[in-house]
Amino acid sequence: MDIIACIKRVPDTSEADFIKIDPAQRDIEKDRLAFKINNWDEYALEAAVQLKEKLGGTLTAITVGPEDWNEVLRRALAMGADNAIRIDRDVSADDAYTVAVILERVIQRLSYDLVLFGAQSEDFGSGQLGAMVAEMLGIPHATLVTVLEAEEGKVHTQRELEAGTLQSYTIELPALLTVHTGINQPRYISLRGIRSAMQKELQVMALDDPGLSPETLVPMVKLEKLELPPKGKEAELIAGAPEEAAERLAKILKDAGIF
Amino acid sequence: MYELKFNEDECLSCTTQDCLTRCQYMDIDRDTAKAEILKIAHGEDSFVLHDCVTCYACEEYCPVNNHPFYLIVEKQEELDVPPLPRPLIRRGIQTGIPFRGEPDIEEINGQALDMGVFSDLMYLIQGRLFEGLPVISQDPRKMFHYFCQLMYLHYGRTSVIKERLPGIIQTIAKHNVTEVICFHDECYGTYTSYCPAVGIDVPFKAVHLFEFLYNRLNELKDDINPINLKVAYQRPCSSRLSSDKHHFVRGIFELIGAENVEREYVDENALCCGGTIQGQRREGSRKRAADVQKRNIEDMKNAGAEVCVFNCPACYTTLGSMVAKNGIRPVFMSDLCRLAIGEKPAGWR
Amino acid sequence: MDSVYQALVDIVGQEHVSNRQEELFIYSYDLGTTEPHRPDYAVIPRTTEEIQEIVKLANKEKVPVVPLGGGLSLAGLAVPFRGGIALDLKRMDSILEVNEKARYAVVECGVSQGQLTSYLERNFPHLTHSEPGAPPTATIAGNVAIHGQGDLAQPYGFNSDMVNGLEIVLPTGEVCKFGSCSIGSGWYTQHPLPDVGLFLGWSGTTGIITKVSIRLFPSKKIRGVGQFVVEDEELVPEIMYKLTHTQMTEDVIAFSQAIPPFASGLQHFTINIVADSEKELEFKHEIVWDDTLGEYIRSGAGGFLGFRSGLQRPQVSKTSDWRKGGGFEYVGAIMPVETYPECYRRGRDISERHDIPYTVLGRCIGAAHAMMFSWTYAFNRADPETIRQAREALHETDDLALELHGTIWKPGLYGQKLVMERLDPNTLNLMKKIKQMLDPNGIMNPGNWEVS
Amino acid sequence: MTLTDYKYGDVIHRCFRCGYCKFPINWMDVNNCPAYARFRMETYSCGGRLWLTRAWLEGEIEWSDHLADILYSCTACKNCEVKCPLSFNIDILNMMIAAKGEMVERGEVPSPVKEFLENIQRQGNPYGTSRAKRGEWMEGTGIEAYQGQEFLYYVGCVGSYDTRGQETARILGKVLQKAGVSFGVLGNDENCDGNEVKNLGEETLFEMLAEENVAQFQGLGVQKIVTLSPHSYNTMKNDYPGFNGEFEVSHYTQLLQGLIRDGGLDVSGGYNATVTYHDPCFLGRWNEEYNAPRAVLKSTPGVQLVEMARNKDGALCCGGGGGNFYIDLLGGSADSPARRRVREACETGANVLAVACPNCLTMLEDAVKAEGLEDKLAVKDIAEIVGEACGIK
Repeated sequence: MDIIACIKRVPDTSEADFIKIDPAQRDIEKDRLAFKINNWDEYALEAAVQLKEKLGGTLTAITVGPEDWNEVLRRALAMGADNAIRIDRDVSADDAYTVAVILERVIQRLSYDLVLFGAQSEDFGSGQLGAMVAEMLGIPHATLVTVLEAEEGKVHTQRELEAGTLQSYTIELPALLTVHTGINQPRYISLRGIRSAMQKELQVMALDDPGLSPETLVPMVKLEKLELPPKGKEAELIAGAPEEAAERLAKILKDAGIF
Repeated sequence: MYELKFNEDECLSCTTQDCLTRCQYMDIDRDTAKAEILKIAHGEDSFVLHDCVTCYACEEYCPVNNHPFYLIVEKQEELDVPPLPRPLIRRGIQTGIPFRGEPDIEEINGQALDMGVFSDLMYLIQGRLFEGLPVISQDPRKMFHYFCQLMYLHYGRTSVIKERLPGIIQTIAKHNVTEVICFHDECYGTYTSYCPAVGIDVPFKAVHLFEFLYNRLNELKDDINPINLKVAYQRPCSSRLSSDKHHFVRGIFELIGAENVEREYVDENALCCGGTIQGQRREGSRKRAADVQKRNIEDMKNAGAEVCVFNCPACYTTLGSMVAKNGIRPVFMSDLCRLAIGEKPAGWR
Repeated sequence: MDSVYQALVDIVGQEHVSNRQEELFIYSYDLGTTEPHRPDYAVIPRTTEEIQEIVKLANKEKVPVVPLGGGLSLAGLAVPFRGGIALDLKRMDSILEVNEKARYAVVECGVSQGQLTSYLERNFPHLTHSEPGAPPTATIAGNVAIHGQGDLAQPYGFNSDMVNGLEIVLPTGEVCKFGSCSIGSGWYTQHPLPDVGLFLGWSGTTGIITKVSIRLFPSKKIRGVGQFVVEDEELVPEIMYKLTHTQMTEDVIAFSQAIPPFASGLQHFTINIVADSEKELEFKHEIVWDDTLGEYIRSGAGGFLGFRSGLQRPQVSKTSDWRKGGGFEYVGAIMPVETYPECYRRGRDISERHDIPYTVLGRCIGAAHAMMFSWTYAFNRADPETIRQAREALHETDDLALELHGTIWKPGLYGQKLVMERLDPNTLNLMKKIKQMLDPNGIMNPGNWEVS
Repeated sequence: MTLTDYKYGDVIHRCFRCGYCKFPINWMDVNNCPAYARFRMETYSCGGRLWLTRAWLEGEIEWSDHLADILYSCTACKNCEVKCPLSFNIDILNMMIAAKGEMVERGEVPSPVKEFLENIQRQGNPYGTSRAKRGEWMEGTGIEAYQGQEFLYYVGCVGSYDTRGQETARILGKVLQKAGVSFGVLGNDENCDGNEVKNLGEETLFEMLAEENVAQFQGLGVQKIVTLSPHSYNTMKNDYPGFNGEFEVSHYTQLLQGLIRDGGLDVSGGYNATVTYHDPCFLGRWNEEYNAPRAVLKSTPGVQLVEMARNKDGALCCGGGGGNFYIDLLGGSADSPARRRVREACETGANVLAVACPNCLTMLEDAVKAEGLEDKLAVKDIAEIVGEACGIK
């Protein structure tokens, strides 16, 4: 089975107090941040690697981004991807549609049975990209997949809905799935693994390789402004002896109608 | 084969008969001494062969270096007067058999310290005194390839020494060592006294550990802080084979500021640790050994010794805990020296 | 869901049951040459009540129960031959009582030898118990259950002779007490009530010991070991006889081994002597070394190797490294002391035929009433051929022990079969009836002492 | 990897499982292996882990989450190595680390271990908190950045990020200031020391950290290092020389011992308490420094030092080694080593449990809360005790 996994690089924003909006109000300040692979994409990659280990075939990892995004591809190679492709473009101002157009162009030239995306991204979180690409490619898709098993020509999947409801589908290949966290336990990539992935070849495409030009890429939505939420009322630090503090907390919760 | 160089005429013309008259364990007058040593030389039985505690001291007492002790041991074997019971002799002889493979030979091309059969005492040769010194026989599994064999003098078995020693010397020589500093002075005595006495070639120069320590301490003189301890030295039997090096004991004590206590059983009058005596075949050996040990320790105590300094690991094993029980701290000479240069002795207890 | 597993979880809690491959793997192995068999569950109970519940469950579900303490028998006595529950008792580790004046200790079944030793040293330095040569992780209860012996065997006999009382969970789940404790009179004696001693020597097939009262003995201030050596093995029985006559020794052992070379072909004795003062010690030295053994020294047949104060527990586990292979097993047999020379010679033959450096040892029990003689065979865990050799040698040695009119101690399955073949038919029949009565479902450590 | 490729393939079978590895100072019980004390299944003993590792490499058992948890429950406390009577004991911990290393290379580690290592890769600390916050602990202390002072004060991850660790790091800084020690810190430029990374089997990452740290220290001209954590002390003293990093490394208790002895630090303010001292593994068993912390305590007026039954090389690990202060495979039970340890400390009658390691500090303080012993026992770092004795609040 030939699999394609599309992945992206995101800032590690686990500390909210570290996020600052840049002066142009289109992006956050990134110079003090560390970067990593998008959380959902890691699960997608792991799912792809597990399928490959079980069924054979190839795994190609693709990303659209500038040069420092190579690091997520190295990671994919270390995890077990055979090929890695980066389409060189600064995507900071792109919407999901724009990126979908690029990916569709690249993917349709490759041979594949299954395309995997993370269900959404940690930074912009639109959750649209996989579905758009599937539509453009004209193949069936399922989103928020939490169980994935494959056999000849088809995959069995489960989607997780609100309140833990599960939907099961069998989908004919080729198909595209967006993968939810919890589908697996992504493996650890050792530094040695990453270092040996540095030796592997990484294909970089210019936009015109698949016959695109910046002019043809017109976003459907345009970001107007990025801002931090207004500061809420100040938090109350409950002081005092444990008994008093507990009483106070109970009262707050009661008053708020929580119980 | 190898033959002991013993000259009967020297004994005939000897006026002191110090070899036997000065013996600490047998009461022998001069006439008897002469008669008995000649009997022994002629291959006749003598009570001396039976009563000898094999303390090596007569090698030192003999004014003309005629090897009375080596002679006694040779004759004990020849006349089948074993000083020890048979199983102890067999056990001893078997102890020296290497059984854990061949040693790795590392070429030294110079000076080296030879641990002999005391590879498990490597902790005693740490610190600045021994810094940079190559060491042979470091592996306890291989140490019997470096066993000088002289212990068999206590067993009445010079034949074993003569049989095995040339091979041992060869092994050491393979390291290409020019100067062998002997960790144990029994090795030193082997190469400088026994080998010449029986005509075994030694292709290297043996160096006494105390001479080495003395010289090193002189090099480190500026770092020495006087230890100001009252020490008694437990002189081992093997040191009787290198009495010319015995003065280094005092030399070292002076350098490190140790007070060598005035005592009866000192220098030529030193007492055996008793380790060999207690197992001897003769009636009352266990008590005899206990008595020697008691007198020795009482003497140290009376002299006010705070520390008992050891040269020989066997003495240490036999007497160490006994002196400790009597409030005297047992310590190896090298460790005492380390104390003086501000290092922590490894075996201090 | 596995209902037995769930029931076990309900009894002891999730963390104290496992049916995962890791625990099943570990509890399938003995440390000796016995082939492994996987249990279905590993369980680590904390209380007698939990054990009762487990046993009742096992009866209901017809699942075997295999109790183990330190798991150090080496004879495969805790290998779950028919699967079931491996019941690791080491969490039952309380020392319940030390009665100083009546000199006994009551301990739970998981208390280790070392734990009691250390406890006594810290709290009752003038009391001691008979420590077996096993690693100190071996348990008191496991040791008495197999009729073990320790370093007080010479004056006081088998450790199982030192039992003052027992608490047992029967194979059907009831708790029984034996000895004075059974009438609520304290744990000071096993006698004189009607003899229902059905639990020692049965290798856990008649019940699970949960508590044991063990006798303690005076511990003198000075305890040390002297060594004596002879060349002629024929002298060993008479020396043991003479030494026991002195009544001044605590442990008398003779041994011989191929490696290190000094010990080869010689018979070494280690003789423990204890005293409260130097005066007492010297008196005993005189009696033992000078008066009793002096004749051998003077004739040149025996040699005194000195005496050292302080008892060092033998580190038996080092035996496992003789072949750099992590394994050894021995046949221990209770033998007449007079058979020592032949035990030594024939044992040496067996070892040499199987290409294993020989190691034999005889520990005097009582006033030379018998000795525990052991033939030890080291093997390399990573080399199946050496395991096979050792197993063969062990089987031959089991045969030898019986041929020399000995009784195999804690026999494995092979030895049990040999013993049962020779056992008085009426006795064998009684054993069968007892087992059927106590353990109607045959759940207790099946495979062991199975009378056909 | 098969057994033949495994570095210890020719020795791992030599463990007999006699159980000496479980002993404390003598044979008083079999609970001095923290993982075994916690779980009491033979699988969790050192011998059990060695046998399982061999079985895994031989293909007798499969890798599983449980197997990974068992191996990673080893805290690298070195009790086994010190107690094992056999000649290969020097390698038994290495055997464990090499087995973890194999899991790391296969990517099959428990998820908290993955998190731990990825956080270090990304942020240079196990918590995943930003590198840019590493120096926050020192705000307002007046502690200088390192620029050629006599000592580099290396704080480490726990001292830099853990609230309780930060308090200790600050107090130690103030104590050093008070004693007039010339020292500086690296602040945000400090990186993980790698000690736990090594013990978790991530050898390459450890090498990278060691190389980077050595290069950084050398670039700054560092010659002497004093560490807050025994973990840092251990790796800098014993591992860094292998990366050409020869520094004079001391643990802060060693430095304080000298300062107090030579009169450089006035502790006459005293500290009135009955104190028992918990030996951290990486100061004690790993480096045999049992004396300095005790000497510091003894020279503090008012301190009455009492020993727990398990002390020095028989001390029970707090359960925080081998990354377990973060990955926490040993928590959650009254049998957790930290809780066993604080109960033992209480039995001595001490009202203060002194530690010399920020990992132990957090582990044991949490355990005191879990055991409900807050009224009886306070956990204090020796730096805090000395701090109080020399008048620092």
